[in-house]
Amino acid sequence: MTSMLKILLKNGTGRYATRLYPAEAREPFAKNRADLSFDPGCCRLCKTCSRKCPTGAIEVDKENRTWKRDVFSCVFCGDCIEACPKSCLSFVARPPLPQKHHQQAVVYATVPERSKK
Amino acid sequence: MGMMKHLMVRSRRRSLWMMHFCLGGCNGCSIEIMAALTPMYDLERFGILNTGNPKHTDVLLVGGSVNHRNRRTLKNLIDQIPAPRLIVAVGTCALTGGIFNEAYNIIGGANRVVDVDVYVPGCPPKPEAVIDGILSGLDKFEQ
Amino acid sequence: MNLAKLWVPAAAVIAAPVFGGLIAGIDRKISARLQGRYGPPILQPFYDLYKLFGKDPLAVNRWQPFFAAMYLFGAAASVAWLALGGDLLVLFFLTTFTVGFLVLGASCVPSPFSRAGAGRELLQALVYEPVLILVFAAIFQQTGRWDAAGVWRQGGVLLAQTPLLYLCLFLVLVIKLRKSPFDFSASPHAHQELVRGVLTEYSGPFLAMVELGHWYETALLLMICALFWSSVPGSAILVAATVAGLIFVDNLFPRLTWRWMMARIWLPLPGLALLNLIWLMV
Amino acid sequence: MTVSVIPVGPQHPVFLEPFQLKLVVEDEVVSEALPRFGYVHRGLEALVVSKDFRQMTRVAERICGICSAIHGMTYCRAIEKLLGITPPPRAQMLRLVWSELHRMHSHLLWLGLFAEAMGFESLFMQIFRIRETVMDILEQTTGNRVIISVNVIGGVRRDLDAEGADGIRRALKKVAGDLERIRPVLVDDYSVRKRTEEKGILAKERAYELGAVGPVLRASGISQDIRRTGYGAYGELDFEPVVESGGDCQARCKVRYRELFQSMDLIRSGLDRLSDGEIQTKSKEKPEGEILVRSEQPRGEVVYYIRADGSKHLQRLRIRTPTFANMAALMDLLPGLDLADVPLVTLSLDPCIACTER
Repeated sequence: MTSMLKILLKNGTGRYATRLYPAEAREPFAKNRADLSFDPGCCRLCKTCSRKCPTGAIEVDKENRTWKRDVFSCVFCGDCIEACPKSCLSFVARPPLPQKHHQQAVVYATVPERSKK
Repeated sequence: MGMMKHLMVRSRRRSLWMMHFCLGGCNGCSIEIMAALTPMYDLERFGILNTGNPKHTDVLLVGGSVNHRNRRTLKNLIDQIPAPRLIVAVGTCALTGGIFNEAYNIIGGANRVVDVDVYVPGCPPKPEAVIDGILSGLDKFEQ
Repeated sequence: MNLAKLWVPAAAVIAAPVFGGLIAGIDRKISARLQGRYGPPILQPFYDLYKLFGKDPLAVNRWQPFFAAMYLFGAAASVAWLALGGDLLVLFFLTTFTVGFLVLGASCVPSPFSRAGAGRELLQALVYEPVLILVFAAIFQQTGRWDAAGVWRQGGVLLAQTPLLYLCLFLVLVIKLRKSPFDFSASPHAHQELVRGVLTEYSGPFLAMVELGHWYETALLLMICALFWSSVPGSAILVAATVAGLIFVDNLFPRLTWRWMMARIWLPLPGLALLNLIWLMV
Repeated sequence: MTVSVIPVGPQHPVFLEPFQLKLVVEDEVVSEALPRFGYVHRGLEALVVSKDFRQMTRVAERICGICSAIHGMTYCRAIEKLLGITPPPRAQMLRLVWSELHRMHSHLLWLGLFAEAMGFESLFMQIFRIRETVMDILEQTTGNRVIISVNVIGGVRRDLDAEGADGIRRALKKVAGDLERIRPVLVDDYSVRKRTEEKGILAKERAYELGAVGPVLRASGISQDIRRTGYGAYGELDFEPVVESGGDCQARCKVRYRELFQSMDLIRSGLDRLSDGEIQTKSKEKPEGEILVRSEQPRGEVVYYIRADGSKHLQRLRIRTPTFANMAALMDLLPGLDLADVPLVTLSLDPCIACTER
């Protein structure tokens, strides 16, 4: 009982441990696996990421030159990042925002045509 | 009359009793919801209390994917929550079924069974994201 | 009695829930700080209550709202009676009726959680009711008055002669306000084997009525505490110290079981109170 | 005397996960307990037909969020044995560090929930506050708090620099200090002892007969720890299993509390012996053959059985999780208990339904 009292008094007299989140956000750790970013500039549409993805969240369309990722299916494991031969994918430390509709879940990117050299 | 209504909206926004129900998932999301209640994040400063009783609930946090058995349980729980209520799907499994989507016993995300108001992506979402998710759904209480 | 006197109980009926709600808010804030958290705003219980009144009224059967209303009425009437300076013995019966309605409301529904909670609530009443009557007897013994107004006017520090009795009254408060070692019938926190015990099946406005009734009970018990030091500053100090004690006790103990309460508290508590009473008589 | 049936679950505030215990209660004493399962069943062992063996690593990690690192490690060890490769020593040691950190986070979670099952709100908050330090190091070194996803077939995917290792050491020092402060509350406090002592006693012989595993078995006085078989880097380190003899809730609490310190010792000596070098052995082969692999989870022994035929997909994956083994013990303990002790005793076995039902 006395030991618990000591703990309570220590908590009560000191500053609270709470991080007042929306007002006082902590800078996320640099190596966080919170979200993916995709650089369409270097993509060769090889479909490796789509094949390696354990949840089938990535779809690559060669004809329309689009790359899309379903954020709601993604489990942020990073297999696609390791697999990408051109290193077009990388982790972002900030998590994706909550959404109100299922339709907003998909991230599209159009891969630009490149000159043949 | 206008003031009473204004006060009601304010009270609804400031007092959210929550319940979390973990369906078929890895349990990681419910750990993070528990973590969000504790000193470092402290959901209680938004008036969010963990009641664990559907009849007292305003916010239902659903984690995990729906299977053929817990579908009925989820529907049953939601029928017991008096309106107005907010339903937040937490984590990839509750959004689409995630990595288990192709498993034989999985129907899909929570939106297959109930009308979800806010989707919080992440596997599992960090407590900060859970807070964001609940706060971004508060507009529902304006009407 | 003239009608002009009626404004005192009327004011008490309005002020008591404000007081009870504030106590609940302060309790939650200080508890949070003791646990190292930031905690909710002090006005949080009022937001909760107002919100509950705005929820869909879902009653299990038609008796449930009736018993909730009767509980609220009983608690408010007890406060009004005490504010009127009424007889303490009548007050005792009023409080007993109030608890009875809570128990009836909890056992008129088919939920096993609610029913088990009702059973435990009755056991708690069995523990604290004898102490309450001994407290009133001691007040009579010391002041020669059964009516609260007379006791208050008599003045004096009753606490000086009745420390053991006050300790018992404090334990009654811990049981009545559902603080931690004795929160078996309904816990303000979740994580209880009976979910929320007697409150499990109430929802929306009916839960709000029960909450409001609980605030009246809080105010009533603290008013009885105030009788032990009948001067305005003295009773304020006494009530503040009692509330602080309650908050600490709530955070210092895990929930014990009702079997433990029956084994360790049921007889010693009135025994202690009786000891004090005998000491007063000698 | 009234007989009533109390359905605890599938949604109940005491249990994080949906499973149902139908308790036949006479005068608040349990006379019969009937468990009902299936609320979490996903059928993920059958996912081997649609996901290849590398993708299955991610599935194995998500069997259970509390022991995810150890599930992932066990799966990877099984596949590595089939492929005939050994991860480099540095990777083995890093796996040990991360799985022990995971064990710490699991045990702290358990201690917190145990406190809450007693209705000890303030102790629950205090323990979860300590736990956040562990979660922060996990996030800092691996990028995520719960599912850390560091294991890949052939090693680990993230390296730990000197700064990260120092961060872990500093955090462990802080955790050790904070834990010392709550020790008297968990062990000596009168009211806590009243709730935990001699509640749900599992005798030594009975525990052995029912095939209990992990901390439950060790709390009943049997010294068994799969880590002692020396898999991975555990063979390089020297430690003794934590054993208590009481067999009651208090003993289980003590075992887990002491295991926290054991894990800290293992992490410290693991970090000291961290050798330089590669962290991954690559292999292009496909697994072939049959294998049985055991590991020690926070909850006890987990067994993986894998059969593969040399193609991209495995033929069979079968997992025996510790909670499944402990369920028999739970059903043995519940009859005769006071209703108020049911949550406490159930939680003292640390049931992980997500593991059990998969």
